[in-house]
Amino acid sequence: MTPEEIFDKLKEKFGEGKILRLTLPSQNGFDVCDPFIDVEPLAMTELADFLKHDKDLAFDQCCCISGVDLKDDLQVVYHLFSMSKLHKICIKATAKRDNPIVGTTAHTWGVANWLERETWDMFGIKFKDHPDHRRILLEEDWEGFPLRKDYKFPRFWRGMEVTPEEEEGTYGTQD
Amino acid sequence: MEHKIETDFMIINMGPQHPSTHGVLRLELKTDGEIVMACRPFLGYLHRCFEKHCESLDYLKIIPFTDRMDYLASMNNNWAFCIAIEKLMGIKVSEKCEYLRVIVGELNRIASHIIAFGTFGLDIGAFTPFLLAFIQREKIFDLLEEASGARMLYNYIWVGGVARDVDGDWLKKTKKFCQEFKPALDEVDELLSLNKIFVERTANVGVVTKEMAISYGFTGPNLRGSGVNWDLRKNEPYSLYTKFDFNIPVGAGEQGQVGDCWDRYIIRIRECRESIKIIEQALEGISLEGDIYETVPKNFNKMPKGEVYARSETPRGEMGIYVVSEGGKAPVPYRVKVRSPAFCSLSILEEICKGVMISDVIAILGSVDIVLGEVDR
Amino acid sequence: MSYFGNISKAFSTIATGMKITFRHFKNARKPDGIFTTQYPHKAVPLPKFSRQQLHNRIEDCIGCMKCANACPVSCIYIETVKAPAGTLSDTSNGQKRRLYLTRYDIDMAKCMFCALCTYPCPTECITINSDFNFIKFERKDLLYKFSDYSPEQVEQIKQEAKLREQQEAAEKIAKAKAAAEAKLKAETEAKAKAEVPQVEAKTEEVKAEQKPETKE
Amino acid sequence: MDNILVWTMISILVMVGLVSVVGIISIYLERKVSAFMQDRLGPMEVGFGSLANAIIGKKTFKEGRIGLAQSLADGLKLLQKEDIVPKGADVFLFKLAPMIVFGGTFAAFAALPLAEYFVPADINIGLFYILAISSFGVTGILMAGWASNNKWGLLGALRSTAQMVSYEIPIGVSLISIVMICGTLSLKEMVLAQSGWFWNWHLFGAISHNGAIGIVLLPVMFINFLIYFTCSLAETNRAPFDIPEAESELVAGYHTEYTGMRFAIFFLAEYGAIFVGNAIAVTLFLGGWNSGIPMLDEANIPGIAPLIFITKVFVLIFVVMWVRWTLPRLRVDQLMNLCWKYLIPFTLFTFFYVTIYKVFLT
Amino acid sequence: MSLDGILEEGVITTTVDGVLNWAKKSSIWPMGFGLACCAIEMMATGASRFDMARFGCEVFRPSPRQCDLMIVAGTVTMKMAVRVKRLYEQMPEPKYVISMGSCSNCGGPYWQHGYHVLKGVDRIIPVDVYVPGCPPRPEALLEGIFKLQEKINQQTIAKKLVV
Repeated sequence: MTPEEIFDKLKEKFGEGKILRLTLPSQNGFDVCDPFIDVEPLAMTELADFLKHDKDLAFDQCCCISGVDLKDDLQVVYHLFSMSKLHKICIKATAKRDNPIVGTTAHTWGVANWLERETWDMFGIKFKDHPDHRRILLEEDWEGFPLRKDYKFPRFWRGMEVTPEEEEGTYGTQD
Repeated sequence: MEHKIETDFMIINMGPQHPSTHGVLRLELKTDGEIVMACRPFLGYLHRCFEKHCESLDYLKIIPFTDRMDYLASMNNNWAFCIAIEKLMGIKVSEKCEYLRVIVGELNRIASHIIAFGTFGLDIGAFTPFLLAFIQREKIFDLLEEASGARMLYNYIWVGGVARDVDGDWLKKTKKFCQEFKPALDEVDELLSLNKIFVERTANVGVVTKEMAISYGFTGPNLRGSGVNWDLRKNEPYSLYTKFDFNIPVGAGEQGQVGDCWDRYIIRIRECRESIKIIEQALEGISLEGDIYETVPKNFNKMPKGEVYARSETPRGEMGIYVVSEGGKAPVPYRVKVRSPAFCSLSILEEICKGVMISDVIAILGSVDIVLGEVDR
Repeated sequence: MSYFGNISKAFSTIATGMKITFRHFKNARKPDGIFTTQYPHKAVPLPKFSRQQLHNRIEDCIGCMKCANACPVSCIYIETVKAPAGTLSDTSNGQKRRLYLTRYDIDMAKCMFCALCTYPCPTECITINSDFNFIKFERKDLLYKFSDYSPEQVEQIKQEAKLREQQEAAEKIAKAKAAAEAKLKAETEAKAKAEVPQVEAKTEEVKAEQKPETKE
Repeated sequence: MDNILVWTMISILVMVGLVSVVGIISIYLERKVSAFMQDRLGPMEVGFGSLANAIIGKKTFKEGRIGLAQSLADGLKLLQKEDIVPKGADVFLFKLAPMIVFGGTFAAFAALPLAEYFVPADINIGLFYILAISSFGVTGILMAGWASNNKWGLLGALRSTAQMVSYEIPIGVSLISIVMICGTLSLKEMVLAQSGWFWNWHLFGAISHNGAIGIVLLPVMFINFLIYFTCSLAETNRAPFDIPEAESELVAGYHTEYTGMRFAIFFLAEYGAIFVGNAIAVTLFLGGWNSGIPMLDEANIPGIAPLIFITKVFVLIFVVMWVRWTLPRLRVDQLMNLCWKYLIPFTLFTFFYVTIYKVFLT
Repeated sequence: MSLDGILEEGVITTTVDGVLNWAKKSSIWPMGFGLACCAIEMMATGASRFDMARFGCEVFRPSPRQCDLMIVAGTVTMKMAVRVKRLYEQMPEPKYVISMGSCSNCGGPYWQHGYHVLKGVDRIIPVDVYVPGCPPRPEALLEGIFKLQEKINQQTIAKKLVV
């Protein structure tokens, strides 16, 4: 199915409030992009369920869940693919920066469990009722979310120097 | 009065330093004697902040860092990253570079599969097949070092082309390698694959059904092990893969059920044979004229604004690179996210390792074939 | 039934396995049976271009900082001082050298040997060679210093440079004063001659100011 | 040897020498065999030449080409290692365990028939004594695993007890069928019965005892030898059955926490146990010190008999190592399955076969 | 407590030192402990072509108790640094450390933007030999082992004359 059909099908199933808009290449300022649908973050859970279990959508492979820091708000990008129907779609959920919460999709795709934990670990985007909401790559007592643009490198961690000031050029240049 | 003995679970840390966790992965096993009740993997012991580097290094400088992600198949990492950037910038790579990329990528796929089924044999206890296979890997290292200058981390495939040219006798050496490799692979296959003890240890162990495989993001040999006929080189062909005819080995449950450890193992061996076929056809097709820097962009000043998600087939599965670029004169990408196949296929460990024995956990971990550099990025 | 089938399969597969390992054991006597090259006595031949260690022919280096910018790890530290024209000899391929290279260090501990610095170098002075044997006991020995000025010479060059700058500054001030006097004289003559040409004098002044800026 | 004291002193010296020499040679042999099977060279540079250079302090001798002094260097280095006893360990058991494991195997050396004139302890229940004393090592392994307060050690110890206990039965039954044929438990008589041409050995049926009719026993003897060989592999935790100290699973099994000399004693005990297991196989099936050519035996060159015995044992040790570097490792439940479902039925079958032969045919 | 420095100063023990050092030098057992890409090159050194077993380093003991050389092969991240320190402390006394590869020398390619990378393993454990390279060739690791053997050769069991 083409991205427009998918968009219309979702719009008529979930209505205006949840499915915001569809963007095709060279629209809304994107020269190059895969067609994506902007979605209201908290609606992600049942949207994911519908996307997977609907007969003619059948998005059974969740390729990738990535977080993006857009300076004013945080965005979670889902790339989905259907093995049987051989079509793909990209869904974006944009959440406010101060309290970013997105509905979890861990119950529909098994891989989403870890991918969402990694997004939480790197960006600090909370996933509502995620089964195992822990950090996956960093230790639990690591402060800050590293992949945010305004992240300051820690000076010490558990007594070990993380960013020492050596005479050969500065470590951890914060740019 | 039948007195029930209260047994308590033992929490074992198959810690970051363990001979068969393929690097620094910690499995926290809750065991009742030999039977594992629950297994929680802990990652992050090799998290080297690759994605933070991508925010402050421009495109040409990221390529050596992609080598260090999946350090067993670094050529395929370069290739995956370059495909994404070429799709973003709309560059069409010259014919000669595509041929070189296919030859070098398939050589690296064989080298990575050698480590995969070699260490799998090591986990089950057979030392010799690993060392016999490693000899072939050294021969591949000689070839790739002559082409790119380094043994393992090549920085060879650049955006839009290839770093160094090769000459005629390198192609002859590759052809000679292909002839020598086949008998050596058959020998390792004969030594290990049908060995009764090996089959006993791996058949019907860690069975992954088709639906569970797709839902847990299995790709590559692991997905084909569960019987799904899906290979990006065939189903979503990129580069010159439409020109070569090779078939895709799919798990058929010869020794046990479909999707068990033995299937995932035997697919890797058969894929090596297919890669040899591809290399031989590519060696015929390549023509040595043409400059390799033809389509390499001089500078990254006129970048389009937008984002791209490109997938390509690495030995461990489908590596997806999601690049967001602000466009204009920014030589530095805004955000690069790498969908690592090993990270996704490792997430199934929690699901499968219930009610199996400790030695099976090792067998399953070995058959899923993870590399911690790529899992933790 | 499968009971005896298992046993026969077990025996046949174990037998083939044992045959293969014994063949390797038997071949150990033949020259191609052993794959080891005894490293310290015989070395594995390295290809021409093998990325093991960086080297910089400092006499050809013109201090253009292209290698330092191309390094993904930024482990090349360069400090240069302007040299008066003609004091430094030309490079091998004929380019003039105008900068003293007071400091040219490559930190081999940080370097990742990707050879990205060798491509942009105009005079091909930074090259990568295949000598891997530079193992050290101390970490600070891995910081290779390529500039051939001893620390005292560096101090001396710096003082000379400072001196030269002061002289140039003094000359500039002197030239500016001379230009100002010349201007003053011109104005008095002009005022004496007539009021009309007032406007051209002002535009010359503006052009004069612009000119020194671009010159620097 | 009327004076028993002198005799015991001599045999103790010989046996201590034999254990250490066997240990050193088999460690070196293991590395060289595994190297040649994997197309590499194994220990090369550590030779007696380099040792002599170290003593003199100057580089005079060639460095040595086949690394003979490798095991000596290992032993000497292990002597210098720090001796760590883990904090939570049960110190007394922790220190006692290697002694018991080594004691169990070393005691079995006493009854080995090296030559007719030299059997250190020629007791008439030799075989029974060796079986009893060598299974004494199991308690040492259990002690080691439990006392080192380490989860891996505990798992390794439990696995090894299960394995050792269950493999005692097939060994016992298969040896009983040999004892029935020979009619005696003393190893010396067994070897004497196998003198003459090599087809008198028990492996090729018991012709020496009951004339040509003994050929009927040929298949059974062969099966018995194979079963005994497999069980002795399992008894000494080797090759497909090396589950207690499985590198890839239980880090280093029961000797995870042992350092330095204690670990060396475990290492030596392991190779001692292999020597004992194969020595019994040689005495029972391959004719002990008889060289299979009667003329050579009659010539009785002094010292030839123990040499033949030891070379035969080292041939079997080579086969043990050959198996180790070829086969993968069994899982614990498959190990039990193999023992109870395959080995024990076959040994019972051979036992039954031999009894029928014994009752009707002689 | 190890043998180093037991006897009082000034006692010349050349032959005893010679033999003890020869033993320590010619049977170094590395720990099977690989972190990242350098671990694969360490395996290549142990494999058939550059056979480490020729120098007595064949046995890759999995448990830290039985090995005396810790080859830090790969990037030491913060989370792993705690474990590396504990592993080092678990090793019995005459222990040596080879820092293999740029990452463990000083953080290597990740020194500038790697927030989770320890800038050099010598910040947590004493290092005897630095083998540069990314990853260093197996021959470079063998050279590192030769350099370590030279260093072991100078050790004496008499206390050093503090002059």
